[in-house]
Amino acid sequence: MNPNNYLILAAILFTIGAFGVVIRRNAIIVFMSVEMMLNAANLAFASAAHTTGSLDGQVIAFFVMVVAAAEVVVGLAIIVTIFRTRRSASIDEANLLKY
Amino acid sequence: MSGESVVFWITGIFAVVGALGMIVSRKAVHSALWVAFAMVNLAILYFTLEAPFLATTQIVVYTGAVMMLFLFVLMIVGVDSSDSLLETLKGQRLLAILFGLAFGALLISAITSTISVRNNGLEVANGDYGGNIQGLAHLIFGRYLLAFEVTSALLITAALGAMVLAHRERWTPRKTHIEMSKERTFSNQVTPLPNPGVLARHNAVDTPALLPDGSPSQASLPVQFRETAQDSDNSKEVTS
Amino acid sequence: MTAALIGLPLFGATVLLLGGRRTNAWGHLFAVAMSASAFFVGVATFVSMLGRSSEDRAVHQHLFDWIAVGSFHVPFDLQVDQLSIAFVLLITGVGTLIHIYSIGYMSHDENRRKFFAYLNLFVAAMLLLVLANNYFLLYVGWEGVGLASYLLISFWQHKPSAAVAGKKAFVVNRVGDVGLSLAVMLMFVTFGTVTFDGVAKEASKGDSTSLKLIGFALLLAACGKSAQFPLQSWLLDAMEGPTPVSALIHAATMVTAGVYLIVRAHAIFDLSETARTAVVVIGAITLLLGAFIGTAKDDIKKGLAGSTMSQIGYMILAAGLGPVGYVFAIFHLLTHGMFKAGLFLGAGSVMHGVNDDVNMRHYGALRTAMKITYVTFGLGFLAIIGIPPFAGFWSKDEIIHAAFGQNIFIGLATLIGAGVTAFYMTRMMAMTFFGEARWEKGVHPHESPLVMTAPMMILAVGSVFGGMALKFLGNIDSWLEPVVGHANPANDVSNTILIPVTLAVVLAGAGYAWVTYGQRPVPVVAPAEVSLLTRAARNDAYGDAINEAVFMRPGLHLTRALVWFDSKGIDGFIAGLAGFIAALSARGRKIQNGYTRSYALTMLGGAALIAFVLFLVRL
Amino acid sequence: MKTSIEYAALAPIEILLTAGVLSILIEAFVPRIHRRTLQLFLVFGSIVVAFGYLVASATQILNGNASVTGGQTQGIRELAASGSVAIDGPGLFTQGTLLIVAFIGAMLFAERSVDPQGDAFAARASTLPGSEDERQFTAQGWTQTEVWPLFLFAVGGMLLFPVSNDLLTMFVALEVLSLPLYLLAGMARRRRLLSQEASLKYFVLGAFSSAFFLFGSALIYSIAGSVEFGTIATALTNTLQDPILLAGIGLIAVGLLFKVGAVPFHQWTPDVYQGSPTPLVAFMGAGTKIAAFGALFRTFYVAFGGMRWEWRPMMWVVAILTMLIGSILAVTQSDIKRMLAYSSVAHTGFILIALTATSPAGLSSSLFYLLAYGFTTLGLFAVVSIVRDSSGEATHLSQWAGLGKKSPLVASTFALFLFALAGIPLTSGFTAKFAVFAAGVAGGVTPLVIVAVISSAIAAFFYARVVVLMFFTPENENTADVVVPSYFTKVAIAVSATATLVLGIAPQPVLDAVVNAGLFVR
Repeated sequence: MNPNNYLILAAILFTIGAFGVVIRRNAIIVFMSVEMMLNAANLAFASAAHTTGSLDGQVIAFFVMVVAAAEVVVGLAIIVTIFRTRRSASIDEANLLKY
Repeated sequence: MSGESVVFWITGIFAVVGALGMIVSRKAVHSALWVAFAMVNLAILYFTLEAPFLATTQIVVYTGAVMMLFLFVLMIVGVDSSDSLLETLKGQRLLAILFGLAFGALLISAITSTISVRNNGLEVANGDYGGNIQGLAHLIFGRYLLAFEVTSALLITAALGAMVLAHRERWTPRKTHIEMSKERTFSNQVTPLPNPGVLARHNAVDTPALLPDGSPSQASLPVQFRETAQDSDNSKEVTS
Repeated sequence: MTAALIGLPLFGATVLLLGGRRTNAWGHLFAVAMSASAFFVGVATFVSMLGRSSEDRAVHQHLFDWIAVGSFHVPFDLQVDQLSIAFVLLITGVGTLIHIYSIGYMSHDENRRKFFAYLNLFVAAMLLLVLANNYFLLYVGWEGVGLASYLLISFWQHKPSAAVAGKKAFVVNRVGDVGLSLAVMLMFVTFGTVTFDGVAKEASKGDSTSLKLIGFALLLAACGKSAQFPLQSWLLDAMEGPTPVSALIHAATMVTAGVYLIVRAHAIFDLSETARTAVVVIGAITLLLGAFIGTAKDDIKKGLAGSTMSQIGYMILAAGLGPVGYVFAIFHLLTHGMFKAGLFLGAGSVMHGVNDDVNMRHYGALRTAMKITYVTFGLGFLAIIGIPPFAGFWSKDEIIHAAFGQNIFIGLATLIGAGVTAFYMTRMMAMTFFGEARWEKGVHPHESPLVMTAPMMILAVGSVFGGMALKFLGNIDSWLEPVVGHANPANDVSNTILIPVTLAVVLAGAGYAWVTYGQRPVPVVAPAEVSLLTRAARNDAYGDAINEAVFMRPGLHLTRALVWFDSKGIDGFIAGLAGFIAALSARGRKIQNGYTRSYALTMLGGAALIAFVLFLVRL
Repeated sequence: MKTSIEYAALAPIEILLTAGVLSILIEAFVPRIHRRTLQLFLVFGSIVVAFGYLVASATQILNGNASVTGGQTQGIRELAASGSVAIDGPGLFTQGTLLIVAFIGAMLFAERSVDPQGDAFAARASTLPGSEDERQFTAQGWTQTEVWPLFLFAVGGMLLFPVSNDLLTMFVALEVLSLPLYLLAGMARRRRLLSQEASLKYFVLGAFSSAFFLFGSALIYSIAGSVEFGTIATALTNTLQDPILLAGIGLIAVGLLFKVGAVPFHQWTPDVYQGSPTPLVAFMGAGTKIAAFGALFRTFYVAFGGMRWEWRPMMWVVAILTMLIGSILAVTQSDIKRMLAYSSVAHTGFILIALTATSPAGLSSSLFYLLAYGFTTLGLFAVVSIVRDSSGEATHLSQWAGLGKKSPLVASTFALFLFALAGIPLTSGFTAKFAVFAAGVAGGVTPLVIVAVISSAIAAFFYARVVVLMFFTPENENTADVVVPSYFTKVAIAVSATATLVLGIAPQPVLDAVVNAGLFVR
């Protein structure tokens, strides 16, 4: 099988994730979409590790998981803070700063 | 079709379905479940890519920990709140589709028009240190040791950030048990407060209990959830 | 020695600005002392220069290497040569006189100390401009005088018009500055150096397109600073500043920086016919435009400002003539510096006497009330319209002569300009000092104190003898020749015919003005409203009506059209450009709509764009 | 495989990160009243020690006398930590700049005299805005000393970012520097809703952009088989230069251009600058830009240098958009922090010219530019933080009318910084701009320089507008007051102003230093 297929799958997932960030209003789903993009990158790394015959890609995927976990914690903490003040998890409601 | 291809096409399609499910679900919980579904499928793909340890970690860390964290937060912000999928920003959806397609098409065309992709496999790399996990260990604690060390700063930051934003400290001394019981005795209600969700449609912490006459009881909620939007919905549904 | 020239006034400005209110008591005297000592250093430099042969007169002083990155090297070096020293003497000489004058003029202003600090700052920056040995450092001085001018125009910031005028000057000047910075960069690319000597040496190696481009960029810069068409609009508004400022900056020195720049960059213009032609055309347009504006203004300072534009037009035109004109451009610049400063100070003195009224229709018959002002102003008047043997005659005549040598139309333009100049200056003279008194109620004109009249007297001496001194005593053409080169105009029209013709035109203009404004009463309000027109007619019924119909109306319409064109057309373009950018900005900021998702969408689009551009390259 | 981390070479980074950990321990174990003092000692001490160490080792390396790593030596430039980190002239210079910025930034963080309630950060970030809790904590004078460990981690990340020599280390460094900033952005004491919104926007968009960076790295890795810059560079010149590499370069560019605030990835800047606590904006605005440009230059010069003909047109487009949109949109802003944010976008465009020039002069001039810009930004926001009214900082432009009358010294200093941004001669901005433009012209991107000159002319307009407002507009009842700050802010402003002047009048020593800093190690 053409190893490019994995990369194409990764690209599709990445694009869907980016699309999700752009069209969903719920901040938590937006974060999930970002996670999906990171997962797509991980898939690309794992498949590239396989094709290039080096383990670096797999190692990087681990690092990405760590980073993603830390990012999620920070992001969710921010969301909870905002939720507590505004009683809404909609990302569109944070709209005071503009122009 | 080789076994690898079969696995790829099945799990690959499932992963895409999971991702699409995430962005079209009205309820955040459903989205989360779709994401978990997609991630499990990715984990299977990792097995075919000779990354068993990564696959295991994917399930344990991502589906196990990260998605659970999402679910916890969903509990806080209202588990059954569902979004309208109606777009409120003018032109946003149209442009999103346009840019998304353009971006995806460019990315995929770049990948497909690349021919120099090798397919070396990992036997050699794994063989160097006597196995996949050993090889990973050598890289993490060798070549990437610095990055590994620096990620600790990341984790500390995350923990600290969560503490700073979410941990509430007290500015008055904590009430002693005696004070509390005195207070309770002199208040209107000596009996225990109702639990949230009693007799109500849901049992989430922010759903008030219904009193025998069907009216919601604010007293059943934790202080920070009183007077939220959800109770009125709930009472309406039940009482009408 | 050279560094001291700049250092002294800079020191003065620093002390006054940092010293704050503590220096209120003696600040103005200190500033005068600094300016005067700079003048003495200038004179000393000049004297030592006289002692050397013409090749050795240029002195360089290396201060330090300012910027050196790779092949780009800019020294912080000063140079005094025959051209610079002429400017140094003008700047410090006239500058000191105006400092002295300001002691009296600004004596009631509570911010007098700040005013003197700015004046000192201006003198320092202007000296840096003319003493730099490279275009880069010149640019520093250029920006410095711009800053000082800006501060001084809006000095009376409590008047909104002054603040607006300052802003306008700033914006229009920025357009010119773009020209200078482009020119400097182009020079660096083309010649690999930005020093005057280096550029002059390498100029012949440049291809004609680069030379043309550099020439145009320099011209744009000159237009901005010297208020030449199409960037002239700020100068009239700049009259909102205190009168000494108008005299020093907006008449005698700063506005002539454009002329200096073109003459300094003669190596470029020598080699580019096209660029030179552009300079001449701009000069000719401005000299006519300025003169016509001068005829329509009732505000004495604005009238003089139009005249300044026009006279600088003469200089720019002369500079565009090439080696036949460089010397005369500088010659006229120097004489103009003296008589125009004198005229402005005279105007200031008049305003001082009539409670700061600038409307000439409220003057009249001041010759008895203000004798010294009358005489000094009159001498300046004779100088500017070019009556021999006063200063203006010598320099303007040379320019007219050289212009005829170039092209008959250019020559005619200078000739007409001379006539119009005579008209509006006579009108100004007549309306101010002759006729009947049309003073406002409660105005008691009185002569200004000696501290103000003394500088006027000294400048009047310059207006009388300056031209002769420079021509016969100073031999200005041979003095400047080693720096800018000089050639005698190859002329079909000889001076023996030209001088009488010019004088005739001048006298005709002056005579017409005298008949119109000196012989009959001047309405107190501009004759646009019908009731006043009839009142004017009642006084001198028949002749006046003809006069109105035949001469006044068309003339009035023409000038009005020109003024309209000036304020709406050209000014409108600049304002329109600013408005366009503001509109673009107002429209564009709506994209920043505050929605995070929308920002993410822009990023996604940007990513697609970047990828697209990258692939485009591969196709 | 030999596992080695050359602690000596990485000392500045290690010192800051260790200080961060110690700072956490202080939070955990030291009684509340002693925390601030200890934290300040720790922060300033660690920055000073790191800087001293940096200067010492930089002198050694630049003189070619010693090898601090003892590792892979290439001339006077070296790789450390198994190739994760590059120790070379530009990297050390950037680190030095960052430490200076961090020091001044820390002084602004430490300021607690300008706000009667305490410092610029919320008494407790976890309290609800406007709640009884918030009032009580504020009244009791609590301060959130947790900002210090966050600050130290951010500085540590910034120090690592520009010297990372592989995409993974760079990604980790990017996150280490960003996460604390996301958090700090939401912790303002006043206008907390705006602050939290800024934090959310910064976070969402930042995470979005780093996902792009990561996917780009994956694509590059899929061809090069490594994420190390040297290997990537070799692979780029050896292989077929596939389209996939172009896609990878593009996506990595998205991540890095986001951090420097280039159009069309700039939209977070105005919102975040306006909403975040001002000391943070000063530190972040200067520090992030410096660190991210360091990383951008290293990535595009070292790893992708071989493909510069492919990526230069893309940078052209970005640079032009950045300069024009930054300066045009600034014209109609009415909030001073927002206006400065757009101005920072325009400045990003100017530095991108140096990047696009792809020459040693481009590199050295941008190093100078970043240093000059860092001082100016710190100074500007330091002044913004002391111009206040009863409700906090007075950021609306109308409140600055007549400030020159009220407080001539502060207004003049602010004007000086604005002049530097506008590039008026004898300020650092002029020298910096000219060096960059000259490098651009010499590097064959003259049209970009012309666009830059035009946009600086536009930009001069709105800088002048503020100056006019301060000096030539009468005071009114809205005019803000200037609060007398403690020595922290006073010294910060004085140092920034001095540096702005010195770099304009006698920039030669620094110019020599950036030229001597030489090139990146490969």
